[in-house]
Amino acid sequence: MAEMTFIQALRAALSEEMRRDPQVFVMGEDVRAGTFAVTTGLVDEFGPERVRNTPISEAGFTGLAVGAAMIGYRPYVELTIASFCYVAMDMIVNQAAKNRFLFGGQAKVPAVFRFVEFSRSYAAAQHTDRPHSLFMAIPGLKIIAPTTPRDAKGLLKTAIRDDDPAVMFDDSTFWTRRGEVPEGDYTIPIGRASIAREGRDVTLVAIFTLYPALAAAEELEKEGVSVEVIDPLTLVPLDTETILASVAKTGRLVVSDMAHRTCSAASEVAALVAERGFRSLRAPIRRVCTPDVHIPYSPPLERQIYPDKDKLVAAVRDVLSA
Amino acid sequence: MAEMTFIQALRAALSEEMRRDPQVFVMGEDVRAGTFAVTTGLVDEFGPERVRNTPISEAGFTGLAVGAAMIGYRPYVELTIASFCYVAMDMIVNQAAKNRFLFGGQAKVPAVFRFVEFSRSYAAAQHTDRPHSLFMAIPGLKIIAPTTPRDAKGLLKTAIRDDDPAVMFDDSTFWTRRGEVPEGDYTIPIGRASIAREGRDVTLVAIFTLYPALAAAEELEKEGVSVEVIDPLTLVPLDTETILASVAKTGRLVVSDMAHRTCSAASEVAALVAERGFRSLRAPIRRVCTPDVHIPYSPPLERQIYPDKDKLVAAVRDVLSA
Amino acid sequence: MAVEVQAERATYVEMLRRMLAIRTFEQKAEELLNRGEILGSMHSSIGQEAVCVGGCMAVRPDDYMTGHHRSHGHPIAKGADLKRLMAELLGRVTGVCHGKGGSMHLADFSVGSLGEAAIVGSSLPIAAGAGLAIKLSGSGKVCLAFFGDGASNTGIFHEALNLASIWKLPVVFLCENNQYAITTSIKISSAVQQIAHRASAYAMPGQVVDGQDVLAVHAAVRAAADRARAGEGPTLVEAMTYRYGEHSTRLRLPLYRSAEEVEAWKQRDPIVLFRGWIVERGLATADELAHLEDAVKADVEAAVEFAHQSPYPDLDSLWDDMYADPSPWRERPIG
Amino acid sequence: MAVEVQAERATYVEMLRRMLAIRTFEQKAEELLNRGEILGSMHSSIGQEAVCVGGCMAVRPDDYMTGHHRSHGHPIAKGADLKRLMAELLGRVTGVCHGKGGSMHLADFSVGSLGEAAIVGSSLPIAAGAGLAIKLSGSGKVCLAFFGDGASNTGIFHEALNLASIWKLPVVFLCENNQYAITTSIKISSAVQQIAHRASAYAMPGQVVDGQDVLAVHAAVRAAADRARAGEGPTLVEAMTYRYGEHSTRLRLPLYRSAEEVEAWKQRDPIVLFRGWIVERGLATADELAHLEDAVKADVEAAVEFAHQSPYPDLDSLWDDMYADPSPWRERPIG
Ligand SMILES: Cc1ncc(C[n+]2csc(CCOP(=O)(O)OP(=O)(O)O)c2C)c(N)n1
Ligand SMILES: Cc1ncc(C[n+]2csc(CCOP(=O)(O)OP(=O)(O)O)c2C)c(N)n1
Ligand SMILES: [Mg+2]
Ligand SMILES: [Mg+2]
Repeated sequence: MAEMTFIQALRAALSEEMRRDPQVFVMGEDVRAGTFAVTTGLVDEFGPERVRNTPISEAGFTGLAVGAAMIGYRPYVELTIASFCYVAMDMIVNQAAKNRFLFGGQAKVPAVFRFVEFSRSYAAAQHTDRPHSLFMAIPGLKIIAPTTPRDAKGLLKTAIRDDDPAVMFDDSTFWTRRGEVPEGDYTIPIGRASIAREGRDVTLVAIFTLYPALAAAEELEKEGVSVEVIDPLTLVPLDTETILASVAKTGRLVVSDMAHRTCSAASEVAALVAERGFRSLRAPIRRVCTPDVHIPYSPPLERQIYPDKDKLVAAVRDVLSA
Repeated sequence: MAEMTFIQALRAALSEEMRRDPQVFVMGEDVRAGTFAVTTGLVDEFGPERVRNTPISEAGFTGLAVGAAMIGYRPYVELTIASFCYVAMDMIVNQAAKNRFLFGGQAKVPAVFRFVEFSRSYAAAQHTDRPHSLFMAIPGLKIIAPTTPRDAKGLLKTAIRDDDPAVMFDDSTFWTRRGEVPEGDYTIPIGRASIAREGRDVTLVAIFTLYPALAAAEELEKEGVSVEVIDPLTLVPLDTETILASVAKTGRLVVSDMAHRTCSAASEVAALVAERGFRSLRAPIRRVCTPDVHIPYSPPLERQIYPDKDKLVAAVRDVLSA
Repeated sequence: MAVEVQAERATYVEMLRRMLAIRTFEQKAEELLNRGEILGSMHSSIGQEAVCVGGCMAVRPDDYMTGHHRSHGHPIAKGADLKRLMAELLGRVTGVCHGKGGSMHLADFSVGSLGEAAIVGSSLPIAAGAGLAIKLSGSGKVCLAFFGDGASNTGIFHEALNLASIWKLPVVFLCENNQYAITTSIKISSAVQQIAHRASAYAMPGQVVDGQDVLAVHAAVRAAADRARAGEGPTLVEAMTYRYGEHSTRLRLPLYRSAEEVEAWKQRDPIVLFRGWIVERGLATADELAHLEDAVKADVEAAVEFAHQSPYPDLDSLWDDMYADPSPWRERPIG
Repeated sequence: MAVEVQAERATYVEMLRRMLAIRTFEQKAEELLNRGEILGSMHSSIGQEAVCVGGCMAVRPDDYMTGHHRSHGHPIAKGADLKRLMAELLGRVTGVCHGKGGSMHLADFSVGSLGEAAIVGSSLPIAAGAGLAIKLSGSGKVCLAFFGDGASNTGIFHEALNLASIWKLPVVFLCENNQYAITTSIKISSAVQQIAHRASAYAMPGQVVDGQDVLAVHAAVRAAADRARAGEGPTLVEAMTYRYGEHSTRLRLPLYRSAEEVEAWKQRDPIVLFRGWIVERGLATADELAHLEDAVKADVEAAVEFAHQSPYPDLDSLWDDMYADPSPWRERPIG
């Protein structure tokens, strides 16, 4: 086991995969300097042909990645801030996600697209989108959502090797988190959730909110409340079995998501449980999300609007007293 | 009351509003010829300055609409097929939806963007997206979803007069539907659902699925099952009160949506009810949606995958026997 | 010249054959549509056959090609099997895309046809991406990218051409300028009246050719492909052409082109012109050409026959091409 | 010329004052950021003041202007109140956007500043849309659109310039070519090395000017604005300039510009150049200019003071600017 940060783990995954497979290459704005941290230094080892600085043309180079992937390459595309996803969205939705299907299996699109979701970065509404649920609604994509260094490395490696297009989201507050990462080559399967903490009384599904969820569970433990924290890790395909099994055990669900509430990943989890876990439910489901308001610039304001430990604790108490 | 088709109703709304308010103008590809039906003939009355054929530049002219709206105009933007939304998405999400907020209320963006959702058009996956839930996840927009000629006319008129940006979705199968439309100027408020049919046993919330829902209700009536059909009409803001009141009465919810199931509007309604209507629920919620698969070209295949009367009948029986 | 011409006789006849195949295929498809056998929308290449064939035959069978919404002609010109194309139009499981893509998404990777994109402009970066893959692999291939005049107003056109240029990708951008995007004339949609004029904004050569002259298109694309293979980067070739029919076969739009304009273009029909050229030079007799036409007709009939005999795909096949392993989805209910 | 110059003395001094205001404001903002009082990212206009001021003062106070991510200088140049700009940077409710927009979204509609967009390129169609509104209303105004060299590689640049050209919209597209997009040199990102060269792809005039010479920028933009007002459509003006600092104040990136290059540009500092020009021509004494500088410093200090005394917005104010009637949202829980 080695200790490293979330970003170091992603960089390790990427450089190991580039070493392993010459078809893997990297594209994006300023990837050589690595303004989005993961790609820093790669150009020294792999050269400028495989680490390509692009113009500000997100749609263009995302499309190039799809084209190159369709004939055998495995591009890792650094799209930086998730708020820029919209300019590249057509290429991800109408090309990357659909081409295998449209062409009756003649093409595969093994590309990875990375988006960072900014929170507590004080960059205002045009830099703070959390659009993972928008991509969940698009069939044909796989969506990974790692939260710890270990999962980041293992999931990125899997996504790069996977023959389907994958979109990775990470929250900017994860970057400096440190954690144990297994030595050597390891991968983590796409589609399996992690039970980050076992519990008996309430299931807390934490979408990009693992850390406040664990803190909340710890605080509630002191009151004798046992919270099971589930980190989905992959949003598509979602590990419905793990979630349903947990709710079958606890009978209660709180689901939190850093995204706005409406049509969020949290809504999807809630709908899933209302449909397939209803008979186990002993209390209303509670969503704890960012409200349906744009993210304001003013730091003291921004800090108040995300799901945090206190809001999660309150929600758990709520479903216990309901 | 006059009888007209859905498209005629939209055209009447648009031309009445253009007559009423000189700030209203129309932009889009081939709007003079009116390939998307609503704008046909408008150029004869209002001239080419107010009925503007654009190049194939959806992002560009959507952005122009936002700019013009910010200084006093009320553009109606014909974006034609909803699958093209992604190329214009940045302008709707990052500009139209956010500018009022970002600029602290200095700007308003009273524009209307129309998207048609193609179904049973046999146009394959790149022309058959149903992205209304993606836009629901974006704060700052209003989203109207009319299904009948009467509602189409009234809601479009309201949306044009409204000071917020609105996105309208309509399903291509609605276009030739005829219905009564009140004479003269009338509007329908944004944010109020319609109870399309009253019932006691099951609430059926029908998102773009009003017609199969009514047919299902009729069929079930014969078996003595009384279904309440709710047509949301506005997806944002959603009329949560009407939905919750109905579930409080019936204790059962089926929610159907023409879109793919994951992170759909149906998921949102299900989550809402699991959260705030849980105590009335006597059975699991059932979603009836298009599965998470791309829309195939082959007509016999495409026809099988949408929610239809039979699937809705089966789902209602399901929740009744659960 | 005469010697060369004789030596390439077979090529010329093949060019004509493919042009005839496109026209006959399109006529048959229109017939099927009008009979209600084809239900979706469909965009015919009739009138534009010289661009399809001049372009595709100027590159090698294993080079790549991308199309767009009006692209029955492109895979045919690239050498695809008519049977599987027709089966696709008819939504059959034997279709080149197993009935999943239809008219706007014909693709036949076996002949380098990387597929069509129905979002206008969106195949341009795909073509550039193929160019990037070629460059990274050193395979020496090129990619030919068809697009329309209307597509040149999309942002993605700008991004794709700039990227192809700065990275010197082996791509030939071949604009089929038929002067209209649906009903909208290039006169009111584009600031410049020749798309090739935009090439200088990407520091690449731009050239206008007569799109009704298959040899002119062929020569320009061949030169551009040679340049691309030599590592000198992309070229923008603009072929002036015309579609005879409606934008889409099913549409009935108010008139936006004058009868004279349509007629004038029909006077320069690419097939008539090229057939004349062949006969004039003695490359084939009228008799041989009559045979050729019959053979093409028989091929198209056989394609329809093949399609008609093929089953539709069944519901379960929906998931086959969704993911490398679609099982998590397959297990879920359809409703 | 001398007479004219004397007559416009006040204008020249005002130009200098605004350039000084930008620099002093930016220096203070950087100081606040380094002290931890400003927490987001921030992009300084230091080195580029002549473009901001030459551009904005070439149009009228009630003309429109759009900015981008590097746009503290633009509203200042357009005449916005420093107090409310500084309060915005510090996230205060008295900020020009009530603390909701911050550094990348300064907007002051009272001086025609229609706001900045942080998505590169996205303010270009907004500017064209303002141009369309002007044209429809016949108000005779123009809109000035600032953008960077990097923005010229976005698809939206292409679409916006084409639309502005075909509709002859009264827009001046003013490129601040500082030759880098973050670390990426225009040499590797753009197929053409002068952005103005792209104007011909939109059939509009393109002109390169010395962006360190405020009068050169002013003259070019004035001519373009006159042309726009006369109904002749948009112009692309490219001002060659340089940012002295990092892309964003907080960033610490590996070196991508040589020390010599940075130094050479600093040798042609726009403020030093223009101050010298003013003194040379006797338009102001050194004393007067020292006074001017003191006054600007005092203004900036007063702006900071104002901001510091202002409260942060409270949670409920979040909903105020979401919708015309935000009540359905306000009633929902925050959690
Ligand atoms: C992004 C996008 N916008 C609009 C359309 C609808 N559409 C299909 S074809 C077409 C016209 C295309 O014109 P052009 O590129 O000149 O090709 P042509 O049809 O003339 O061959 C349009 C507007 C589309 N498919 N994609
Ligand atoms: C669409 C988009 N992509 C990427 C970014 C990140 N970004 C912010 S500024 C910038 C560089 C812009 O360069 P340029 O237009 O030359 O302006 P400059 O910073 O040099 O003033 C980039 C890539 C963004 N804001 N928007
Ligand atoms: Mg055309
Ligand atoms: Mg720059």
